[in-house]
Amino acid sequence: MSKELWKGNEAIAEAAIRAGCRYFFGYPITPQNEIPEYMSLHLPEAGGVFLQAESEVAAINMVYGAAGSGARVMTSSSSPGISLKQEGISYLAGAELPCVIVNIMRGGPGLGTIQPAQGDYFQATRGGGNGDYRLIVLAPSTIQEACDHVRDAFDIADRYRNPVMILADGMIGQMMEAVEWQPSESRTLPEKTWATVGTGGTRKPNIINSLFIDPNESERHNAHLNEKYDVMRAEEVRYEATIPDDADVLFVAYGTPARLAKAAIRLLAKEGITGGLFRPISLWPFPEKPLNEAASAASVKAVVTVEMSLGQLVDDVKIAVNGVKPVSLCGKAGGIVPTPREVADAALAALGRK
Amino acid sequence: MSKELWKGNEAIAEAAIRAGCRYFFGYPITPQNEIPEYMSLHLPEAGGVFLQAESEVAAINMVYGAAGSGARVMTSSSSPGISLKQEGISYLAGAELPCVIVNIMRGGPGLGTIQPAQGDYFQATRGGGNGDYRLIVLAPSTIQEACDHVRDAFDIADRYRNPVMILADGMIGQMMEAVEWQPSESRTLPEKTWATVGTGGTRKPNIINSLFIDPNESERHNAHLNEKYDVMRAEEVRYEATIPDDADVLFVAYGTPARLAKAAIRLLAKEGITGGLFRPISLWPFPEKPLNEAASAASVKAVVTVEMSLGQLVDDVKIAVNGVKPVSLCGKAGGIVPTPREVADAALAALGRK
Amino acid sequence: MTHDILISGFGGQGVMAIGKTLAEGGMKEGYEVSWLPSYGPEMRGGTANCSVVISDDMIISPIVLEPTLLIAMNTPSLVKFGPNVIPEGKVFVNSSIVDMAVERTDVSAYYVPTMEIAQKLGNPRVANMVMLGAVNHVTGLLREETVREMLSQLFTGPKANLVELNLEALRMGAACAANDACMIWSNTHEYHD
Amino acid sequence: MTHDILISGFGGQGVMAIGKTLAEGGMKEGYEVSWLPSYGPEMRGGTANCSVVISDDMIISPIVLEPTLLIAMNTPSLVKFGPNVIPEGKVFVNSSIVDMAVERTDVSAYYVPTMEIAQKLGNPRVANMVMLGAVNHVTGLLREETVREMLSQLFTGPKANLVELNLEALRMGAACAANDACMIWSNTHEYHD
Amino acid sequence: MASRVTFSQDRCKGCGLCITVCPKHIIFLDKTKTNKRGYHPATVVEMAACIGCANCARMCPDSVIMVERNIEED
Amino acid sequence: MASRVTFSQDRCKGCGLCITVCPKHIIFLDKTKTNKRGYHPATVVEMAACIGCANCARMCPDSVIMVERNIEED
Amino acid sequence: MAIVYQKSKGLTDLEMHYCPGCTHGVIHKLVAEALVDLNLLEHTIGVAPVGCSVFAYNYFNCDMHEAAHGRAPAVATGIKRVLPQNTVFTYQGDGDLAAIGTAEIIHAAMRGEHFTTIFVNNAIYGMTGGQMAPTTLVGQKATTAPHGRDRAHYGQPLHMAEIMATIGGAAYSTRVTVVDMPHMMKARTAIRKAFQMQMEGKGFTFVEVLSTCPTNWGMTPVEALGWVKDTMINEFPLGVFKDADSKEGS
Amino acid sequence: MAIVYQKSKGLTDLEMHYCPGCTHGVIHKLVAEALVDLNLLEHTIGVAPVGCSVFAYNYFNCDMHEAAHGRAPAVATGIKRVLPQNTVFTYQGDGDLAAIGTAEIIHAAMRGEHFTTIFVNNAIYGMTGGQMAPTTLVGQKATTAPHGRDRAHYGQPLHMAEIMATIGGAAYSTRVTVVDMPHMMKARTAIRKAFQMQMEGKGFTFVEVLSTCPTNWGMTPVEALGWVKDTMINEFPLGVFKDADSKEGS
Ligand SMILES: Cc1ncc(C[n+]2csc(CCOP(=O)(O)OP(=O)(O)O)c2C)c(N)n1
Ligand SMILES: Cc1ncc(C[n+]2csc(CCOP(=O)(O)OP(=O)(O)O)c2C)c(N)n1
Ligand code: SF4
Ligand code: SF4
Ligand code: SF4
Ligand code: SF4
Ligand code: SF4
Ligand code: SF4
Ligand SMILES: [Mg+2]
Ligand SMILES: [Mg+2]
Repeated sequence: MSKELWKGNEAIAEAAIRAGCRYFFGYPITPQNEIPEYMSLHLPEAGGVFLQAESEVAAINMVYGAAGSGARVMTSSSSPGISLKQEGISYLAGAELPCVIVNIMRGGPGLGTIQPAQGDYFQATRGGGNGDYRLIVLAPSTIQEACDHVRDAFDIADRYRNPVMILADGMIGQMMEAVEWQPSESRTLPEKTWATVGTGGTRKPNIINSLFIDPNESERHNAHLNEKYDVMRAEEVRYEATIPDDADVLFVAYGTPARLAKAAIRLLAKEGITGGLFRPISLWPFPEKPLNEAASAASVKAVVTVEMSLGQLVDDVKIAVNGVKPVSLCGKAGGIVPTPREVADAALAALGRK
Repeated sequence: MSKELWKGNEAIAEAAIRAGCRYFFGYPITPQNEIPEYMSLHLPEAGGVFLQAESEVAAINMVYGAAGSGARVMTSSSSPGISLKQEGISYLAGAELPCVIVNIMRGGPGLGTIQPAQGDYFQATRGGGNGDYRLIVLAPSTIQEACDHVRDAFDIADRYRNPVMILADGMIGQMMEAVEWQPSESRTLPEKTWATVGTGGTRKPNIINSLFIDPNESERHNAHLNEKYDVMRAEEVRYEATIPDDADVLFVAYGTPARLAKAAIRLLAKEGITGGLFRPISLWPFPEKPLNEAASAASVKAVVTVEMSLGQLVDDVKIAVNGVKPVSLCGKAGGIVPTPREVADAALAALGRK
Repeated sequence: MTHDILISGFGGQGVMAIGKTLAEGGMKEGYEVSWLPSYGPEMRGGTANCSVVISDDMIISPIVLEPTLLIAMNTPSLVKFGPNVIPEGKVFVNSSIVDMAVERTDVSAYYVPTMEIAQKLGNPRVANMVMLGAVNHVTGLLREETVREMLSQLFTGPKANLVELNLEALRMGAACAANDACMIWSNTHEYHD
Repeated sequence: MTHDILISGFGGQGVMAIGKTLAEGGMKEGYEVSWLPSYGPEMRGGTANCSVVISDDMIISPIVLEPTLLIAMNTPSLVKFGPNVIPEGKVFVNSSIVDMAVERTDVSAYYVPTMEIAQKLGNPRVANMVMLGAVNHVTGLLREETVREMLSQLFTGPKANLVELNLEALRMGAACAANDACMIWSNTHEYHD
Repeated sequence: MASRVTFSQDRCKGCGLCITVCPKHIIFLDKTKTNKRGYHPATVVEMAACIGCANCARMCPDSVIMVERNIEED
Repeated sequence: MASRVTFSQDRCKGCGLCITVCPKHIIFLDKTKTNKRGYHPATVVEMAACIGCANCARMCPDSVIMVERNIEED
Repeated sequence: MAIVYQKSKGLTDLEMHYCPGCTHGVIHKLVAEALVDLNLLEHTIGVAPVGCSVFAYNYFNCDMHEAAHGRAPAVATGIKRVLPQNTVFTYQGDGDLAAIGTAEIIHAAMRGEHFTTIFVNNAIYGMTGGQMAPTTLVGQKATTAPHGRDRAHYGQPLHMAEIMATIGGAAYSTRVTVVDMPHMMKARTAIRKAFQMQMEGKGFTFVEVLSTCPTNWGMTPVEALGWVKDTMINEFPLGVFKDADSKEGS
Repeated sequence: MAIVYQKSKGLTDLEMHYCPGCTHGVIHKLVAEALVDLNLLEHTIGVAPVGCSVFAYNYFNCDMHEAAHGRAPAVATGIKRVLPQNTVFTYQGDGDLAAIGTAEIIHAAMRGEHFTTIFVNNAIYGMTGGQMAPTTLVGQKATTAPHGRDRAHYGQPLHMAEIMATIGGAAYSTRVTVVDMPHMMKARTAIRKAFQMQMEGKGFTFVEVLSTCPTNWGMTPVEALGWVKDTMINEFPLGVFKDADSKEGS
């Protein structure tokens, strides 16, 4: 495999096509426009359909229709647009439809700014829509990883009949890096016998639905979903841990801030402090146990969460660390990327050295 | 003050009118329809304006317009409708506009069921919309309290220039209970010099806005919001704690489940077990410290979260308890209300007695 | 003392109104009260029901799953909720249209031909008041004065004459319940499948 | 070795393309590379810039805040980013339109009259290639072979003749940078306020 | 008998729409009956007069009615 | 001089829209100048010919142009 | 004896939950019968709305989606783009289609999506208890317009069939009703024509059906039929507003 | 010497961020001048959209709201219902108004909201980089329609001024342009009339203005004016489609 230079957004789109995605419904919004633009050119070449919807609301509901009819389908947007998709996402999860949703996050709240941010962590991991549902959320921190996540996302979605979200900050969408295209492992996936493609007169009608008016049925449905989520919790946890045995401080970060934490670790090394990095890759299911174990290591004196938001990831870190070590926050918002120095200083402060 | 029998939804509407709310924009959805219906009849009598919008999206944006022009304004909906309002709520928070939003929750995900549930806890407390913003979230567990919360909500909203959400399950909306109307304490509130009512040629234009395209400005704006949220964290925490000195188990619950926890405490008393109840009233800011202290009491062996959702409130409980005691969950979803027996059994299980 | 009351019937039989009158009356008598309707599309022509709790103590849950007192205004209601009544509980049956007896022996059953009695009073719409009278006789929750007060607030002006009619219905219901005969089921009404 | 390169100018000056060529070339030479554009409405007629990092180690952040090497294609770029260049850093100035000198003495400045040179080659659109040649001469990042390969992929068919033209521009830029004269600013171009 | 109209009376909601479209005015609600759902079901009082036009059946929102006709007489 | 046209040249974006509406064809982009924002600004080459119609000013999207006219001559 | 009319195979055997005399049931039958008669049922995917007809997915005997409120046209777009050979329809109420779903229906029409929309206009929100719809008549009472729709406050009803007719991608737009036999036969023809044109690839087809809501209008089912004929038709004239086949309106 | 024309007091002194020759700037001026000349500016609240004109709140010299994408008509409704005596307007692009905001504009018109909408139709999404709009012409290229808008795939452009004219609460609907002096003078008159009718309580007023986007059309500003005149006007005919004053369209 040779290396190619790809812009994040275009790489994501190309990865989707390579993963067999044949339908894309989207609406323009910065900083993710290259995804629909790439799709509009290349999806028809692959025999697929690109459609620009009249809104994000329409786009996610087109995804609902296409997914229900058995298609591999994707949509992408950025923060305010993802907010508008919340009802639709809740419906997709409720009706157990597989699809891939990409959020290239920008600063908020409201119209905010178009610069990169991570303010939608809560929305992604805890469901900005109504009810008890979960998305599998994958957070790449390089473009190579973004491609790999997209490739896997379609299979995971099909396996669980559940939407999968790729959550990346605008930096990942806008930058270019080298990519090596990895072939998909061919997972054997369940047949979509539930899809609506016409009964053909040979079976009972299939119904795509999230309504269970009888609360007992509704409770059963929720219990069923929850069992599925438990399987995901057991099988889909992903993370990267680079933690020396003598780490004084443990950084926790995903996406771009994880890269900056690595730079901060180098700065700290010069100052005689050893840092480690725990990088959750699946934000949901969150790698709760591995993080707890990492934080429990005797040498670790403090856990510092680095995020381009003002205290979102840190909630999951606190839940995982469960009081075994103090947890503090190095947060930025509004499109500003923290500098390695700021990150290092946050660690010094957490260690009481500043 | 004499007692009157009021249906929750109507009481909420009446309380809003008494609190000086003069504009209401809404859209029908069960189980909150009596709020707009009551408003349509009585708001014009009070010299106000009721308008049924074409959708929840339009309604929340009408609220944005009215609030920006200085009005006391409210909207209400139920779970899927609240999902659709997420972008608008993020804009309101971003532009710092005061308003009151009522969510009479039903079961989810998706269309779900119209029976009562609490599956929107995450959405309310952590922002289903994009970016780093917070709503003050008040959770009544009686109709009297619902009225009191609505009365206070408008003042709180004005004081902080921030949306306030009343989060109640469908049971609170649909049931009738006795209400005594309490007069408002007249808080002195800041003048709305920022409101757009026309410059009158005497001042510079006022601008209602959530866009800060320059990331430095955006960062400053977010820092400003965060400082405001810190004041709220310091001043707006509300909870009720009924915890005997010898409590073996501590229940944490809000809304209807808090009532059921009280019943469970009685059942447990018969079985020789002492239970206490910690009821967060402000779900955000969450009463983190008081709960930590309550859980730290020597007699308490286990903390049991009771919620009509499958593990949402429990996140905040875990963060607050911070590992000092084991935290477990008694959750129901989909419109089913847990029985006192189920709640009591969850406590027995947590205490290792079952 | 806590009454967990469930009232159930077809839409249009005044099920919600019986509940509200009980709850409001209870409140006026100084009790803690709650009222909770069933709601949803099943209302369309189907069965409607409401829960009323009247207690001298704080009310914990307004949902009545195991009633101490069931008012069954039609057959499906008795079939559906009869089994949930607590042992020693009371079941009031609208015997004008319910075509079956209460089979449980651990509860007390009262058969009230509400429609026939209302017919006698010349106004079929007071059937639910007849039922309320019967229930009130057995539970002793509301004083006639309290009911009169509520009715007077409800019926004013040209409708004021309805106050006495309703009170009469209440009394007739009470009288019916006072008569032991009402505890025996007899299939007097017309019902066809 | 890590080059943190910032390239800035008016929209339309080929700023993004210089960056992409550097990054892609760096990749082909076996380095780790990243490219990051500025984006947003400030692009409308305003200043555009991009960050390129080329390193023999893992790239941590693609954002270049403190460049080791700045390419200023217009005056506002030099004003805005000049002060951020690290001490000992290098500043390449498009002296065809930049009307000021680099005042800092702790950095090396190179003045490249890209437009005049491009004009000589008969095609003003290769001005950015001239700049790239100068930069490449100083950094030694890309081999001519690598650039030729990239150009051959870009220009095919009827446009194939552009490969040699661009290579010539690259060489002229390199030649310019090889001449010490390029390190002295002289106000030769026309600029009016 | 030329035609036969059959009602699934348990499914009838007593709405009376069928009555409005019967050209022979032979459909009535049977007030002497209450079906399981509490409605007085529709019925034909004089089957012999029925012309088998199926208006009633087409109009019935709940597909309560089946109409048959003697083909020979067609 | 009957009329005067003044350009805030720093604000001019060199779009040339003013040129299209001048009945006297006296507006040009000054290619010898580049303003702070990098544009060749518009200018009037023969002010005497100007009739003060203000077409140019009305058309300019950036309100670059002010037009004055000698009232006496009106 | 031969069967002249019986329950359509296009419907499942489930009893419908509609109120007595609600013409939703009648419209269901016409749709189901058209699909059976045109031999399309086995290849059809229907989309149910949020509204009283939310359970339509239980009644139509074909594959079905239940869409979010107002979004049926977007859902149908997703389906039809994946399955261009199949028959796709949406069944939507006036709150669903003419209020919250306005953008979705207009843009489906604009794109000329190859599906059919059955628009059940009963001038009210049935499901949620009689709130005002965009099609509520001026003066008509609703639970959120207790004194009747006030023109000064709420303007006049939206005429969807007419709006559809102005949009390029719409091949067929008509308004019919089912309140008596002659009207029902026209409605039947219109629905068939819509499906036929869909399968012929003509574009988007739209059939507005004036329907009753006895429950929320506060009328008996028979009175409700009368109100459609006497009052509602005056506001919403019946007819064909666009027909790509005949290239002229009515 | 007397000043014949200078920058309007209705605009702030800020330099606009629009691309060279973009007629957004011209339309801003006409709106600002109308508000000043009609003596309304001090009592006006404007609503800016999301689109290239998102920063309009910095340019108009009156109170302003910045609305979410497409929701300006809802925001304006909220404002006007609170301040019925004030002047309220929205300024919206074609993506904003004719795509994501379709429902909001149609319902504001239906209700006859007493505000004025200035609809800037440039047949493209300017702000986000030239994606297809609902008003993009068939065959016109866009970054999401790289081979040009395909009728079979996307249908034909939406004609908003015509749709508005079919809606009861709309008092005035017209389409104008600003690409040369005669057209601009008509546009000027139309905008004034719209504001006047608003203040007279006539209902909702709507002015569609054909505008240029040289940047995303890939033309010089002057070529862009020509394209409007030669091509765009053919698809979007100019004229008055509804006028409650004269009770007739054009
Ligand atoms: C997002 C959302 N908003 C509101 C509702 C509540 N809701 C259910 S049905 C309905 C209106 C239905 O009216 P209509 O479309 O006219 O159908 P009908 O019941 O009259 O047939 C509404 C508002 C919902 N389920 N989801
Ligand atoms: C909810 C949401 N979706 C999408 C966007 C991204 N966005 C910004 S402007 C715009 C389109 C603007 O086009 P138009 O309305 O035609 O205005 P123009 O720029 O052409 O003047 C879009 C899609 C957004 N900010 N918010
Ligand atoms: S088939 Fe015709 S004639 Fe016979 S009962 Fe029905 S409507 Fe009447
Ligand atoms: S139309 Fe059908 S449901 Fe109505 S009365 Fe006749 S048979 Fe019964
Ligand atoms: S005022 Fe008229 S004549 Fe004078 S320069 Fe301007 S357009 Fe030309
Ligand atoms: S129209 Fe204005 S901006 Fe354009 S060239 Fe003329 S003066 Fe300059
Ligand atoms: S509420 Fe109205 S529309 Fe709904 S089923 Fe009943 S009659 Fe029909
Ligand atoms: S992108 Fe187009 S619409 Fe936007 S400012 Fe530039 S020319 Fe105008
Ligand atoms: Mg309806
Ligand atoms: Mg546009």
